Amino acid sequence: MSSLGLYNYWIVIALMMVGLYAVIARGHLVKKLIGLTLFQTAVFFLYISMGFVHGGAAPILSEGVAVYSNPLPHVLILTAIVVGVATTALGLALVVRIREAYGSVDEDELERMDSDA
Amino acid sequence: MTWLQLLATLLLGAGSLLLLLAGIGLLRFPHFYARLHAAAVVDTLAAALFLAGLGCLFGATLGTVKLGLILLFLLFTSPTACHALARAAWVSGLREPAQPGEPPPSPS
Amino acid sequence: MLVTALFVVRTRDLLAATMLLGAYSLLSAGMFMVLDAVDVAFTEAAVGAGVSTILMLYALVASGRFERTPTRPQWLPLLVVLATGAALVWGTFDLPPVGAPGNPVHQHVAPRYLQQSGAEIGIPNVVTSVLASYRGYDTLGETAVVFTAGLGVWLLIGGLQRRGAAAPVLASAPHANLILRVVSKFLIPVILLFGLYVQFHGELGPGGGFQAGVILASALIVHLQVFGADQTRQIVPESLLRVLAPLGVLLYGGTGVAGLLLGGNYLDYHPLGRTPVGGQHLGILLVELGVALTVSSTMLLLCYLFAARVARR
Amino acid sequence: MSAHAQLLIVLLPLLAAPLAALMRTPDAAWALATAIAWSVLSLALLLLLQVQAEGVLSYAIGGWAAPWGIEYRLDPLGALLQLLLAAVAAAILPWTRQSAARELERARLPGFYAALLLLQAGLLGIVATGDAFNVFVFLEISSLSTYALIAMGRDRRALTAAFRYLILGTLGATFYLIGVGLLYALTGTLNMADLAARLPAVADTRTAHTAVVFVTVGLGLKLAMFPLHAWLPNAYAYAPSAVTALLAATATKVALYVLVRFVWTIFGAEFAFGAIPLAALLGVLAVLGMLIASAVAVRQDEVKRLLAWSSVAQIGYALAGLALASGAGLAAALLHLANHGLMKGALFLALGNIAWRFGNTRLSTLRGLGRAMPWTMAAFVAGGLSLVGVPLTVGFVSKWALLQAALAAGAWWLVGAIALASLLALAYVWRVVEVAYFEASESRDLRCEAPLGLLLPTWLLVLANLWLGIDTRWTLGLAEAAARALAGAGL
Repeated sequence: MSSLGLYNYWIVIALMMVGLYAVIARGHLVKKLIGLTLFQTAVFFLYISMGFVHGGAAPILSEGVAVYSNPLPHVLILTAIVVGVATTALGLALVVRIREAYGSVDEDELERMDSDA
Repeated sequence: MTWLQLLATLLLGAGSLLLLLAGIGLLRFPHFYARLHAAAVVDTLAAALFLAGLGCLFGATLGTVKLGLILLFLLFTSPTACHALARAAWVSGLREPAQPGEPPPSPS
Repeated sequence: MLVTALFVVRTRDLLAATMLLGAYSLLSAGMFMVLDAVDVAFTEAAVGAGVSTILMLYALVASGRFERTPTRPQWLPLLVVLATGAALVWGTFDLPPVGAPGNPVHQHVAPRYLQQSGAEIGIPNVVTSVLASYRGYDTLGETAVVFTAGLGVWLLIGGLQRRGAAAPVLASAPHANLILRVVSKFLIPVILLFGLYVQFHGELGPGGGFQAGVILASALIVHLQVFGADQTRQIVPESLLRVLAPLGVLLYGGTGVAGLLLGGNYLDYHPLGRTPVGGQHLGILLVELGVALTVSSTMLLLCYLFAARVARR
Repeated sequence: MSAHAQLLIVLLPLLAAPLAALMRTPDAAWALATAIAWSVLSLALLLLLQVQAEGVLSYAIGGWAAPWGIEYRLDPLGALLQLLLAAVAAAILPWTRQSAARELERARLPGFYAALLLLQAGLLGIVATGDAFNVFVFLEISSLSTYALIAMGRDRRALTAAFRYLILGTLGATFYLIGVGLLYALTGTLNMADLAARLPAVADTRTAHTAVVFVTVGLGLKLAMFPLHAWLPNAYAYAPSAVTALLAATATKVALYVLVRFVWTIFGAEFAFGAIPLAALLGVLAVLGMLIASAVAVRQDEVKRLLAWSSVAQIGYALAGLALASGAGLAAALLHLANHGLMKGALFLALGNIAWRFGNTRLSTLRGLGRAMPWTMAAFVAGGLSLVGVPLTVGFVSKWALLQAALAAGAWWLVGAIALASLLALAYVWRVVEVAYFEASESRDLRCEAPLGLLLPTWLLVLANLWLGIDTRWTLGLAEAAARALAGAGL
């Protein structure tokens, strides 16, 4: 792949902003969680594209290969993916409980119910 | 460019062409069940072509055996998935119109 | 990728959004492969596309499928997002270009992992050796995160006396999806076998505790979807899962304590085996087992809890 | 074994949590949690003595040296924070038994105690670690357990409060992750000490500035800095009383600790305050936070929300101390950090007694409680006075230190803000006292004091408030030692 220079990072930032927009703009609770997942996945790309080396192989030691990509971001992202899924699972459990307690999952309706309750 | 690589590029090319056709099919077909046919093509034939092409590239190594296992797995899962989709649609009462003009039969 | 993400945000139909999110995860797994991040691609595909899609579907069944059109002003969030994006882009100007081997990232800490991990730990997959040994404490923290999520979800929607059988999402009548039952009867053992392969292959190729845990859990989730929660609960009761999840964390922590008692620092695997490298092998094996135990039991427990809660409505 | 004390203080609660989850009976889980809390307190004291004797302690986990493996570093600042966390938890956990038994279902109690242990392990882990990414992992452990704990509150609004906190907390953690990622891209290392050594070489790049901004915003979300505090009032108001007490006394303090650690240890004072106008930014936000939050607190009619808003204001005080960019300011901020933990702990425990007796803490329920629950209300008044900063209380000591630091730095705007905010604090404390003591209520003239099990821990914290107010050798001495360690000759 030709040297992308900083172009790679800008795509990642665009993805982050799409995710962030969904979290802030949308009222539906599940849509917010989806936006959060998008935002986190984009951050993972930021880390992985930092560790990428042109012509380097995957960081599995095999004979005849000299240049490897950097394994450290991969370890960090393995942790971050699982943390992301854990947060999403907890968020979805909250959505199910909120739906049962309030009967709705839209943030504006919830605020209205809270304010007059 | 040994003949093996030539065969591989041929297979991969045919596979990707098939994918393109299936994609267009998905967009153009009028109703759900026809689109399902287009989608089914991708899972079975196109995947087989791809895996065969990669197999040629890998030659007779462990990689090819793994590719064969993947092919076997796909041959089991994708038709079942299509079946499940079709069944779920049918159970939920989706009926496809016989001809564009005719009213759709009442859900039996 | 970008187009999929944009469409996920724009669409009103949440079911489509969830499915597209699964497709987005698979696409990103592909991109990770291109960027030489094999383990990450494996995990993203298994965890991102698999489990979170299933959990979201359960949440959608409970909370309705369509989203109301947004009523709040849309320009304020757009403004905030553009400002943050601009700050980030402005920040990347001094970053070294992607892929250049001379980046500071590749000079300082990473070279030691690549050069010496073969000698010190003796396993080809550098990522697993860094994950389990060099930075093993992060992974212990991460296993604790998975356990916390399982505990949190259980505290929120667990401990429920289900009234009546929990009808599975698909099978309305026993003979209804005969084909699915037959095929899944054949597939589940294969998936379990593949899960074990990934677990023990983690040191040589891509794989390891997390991916194996998720695959083992997905085999039983297929069973749960097709045969219904009651039958799956007879095979793997919920109480067993609530014991296995803490056990995984304790196994991981215990391996570290064993290293402590035998004279090394915490999570030091050298004293475990006769030779230091042998100790590393044993340590990494035990640690990955602990991770797989916690991850698989927690993922399955999540599906049980969501299925029971959804069926109750 | 004392060589491993630095690690055991985090490991004990972390491994005790799965055990607590396995327990069948709630009392067994509670006994385990309390035993762990008390052993963590003794470890914290042991570590404090070790740090005072040997200076910075370092522990390489897994036997790998610093930048390659993960390293635990403990300096006077970390020891002070760990002591605060351990002391508050050790006081609150005995209190939790009766309060939680009444507020939560019996089946969920073992899980509840496991989550409390995980929260404590997460917070202690953040303070103990010397690795930037490890902070993120333990931040997530403490946050996830906090979301679950808040959502267990009886009121249905606890669910929406927990969800909002989840969204904002995860955004904060991800912003922090972006900041650390950018720093990693520049320096190639994650170890804080190593980062501090390698950062000056790349300090003037735009990426470093962006990294500082993102780390500050991310942590700002976690410590409820003024514009980013939206989640705190509801989260503290509707969570179970024991959870509110523990959170109010510790959670935001740890986020502030990480900010202090980044600003002083990693970025270094001249870079953080020189290159980027961080001091001015933090100062303005702190003062705004102090005034507006105190003003809103006066109008609340639910006492728990009132105290939650007052917490946002108090964090403003600590941030103002940090924004003075001087050693004295830092010492005052750390002192206020510790004192505020004690104050809020005592106040929320007193409220917990009321909630235990009446089920809610609205102002109307407090009418005539001065006579009905004399001990509890006395504790509340003592805590309130300390909040306002009346002499002979711990609040006065930290306010006085802040005023001195402000005068030394010539920051008149801060002196005025502190005075005004203290007046507002007096207003909202007086409002509660007036309702409790001077409004007679016919239905409640019988004495219905909370049981001894609840009263003792409350008064333990109140006495700590008063005694440390008089004998400041402990708190003031430790805060100055910590500040001296960080700011060097700054004092």
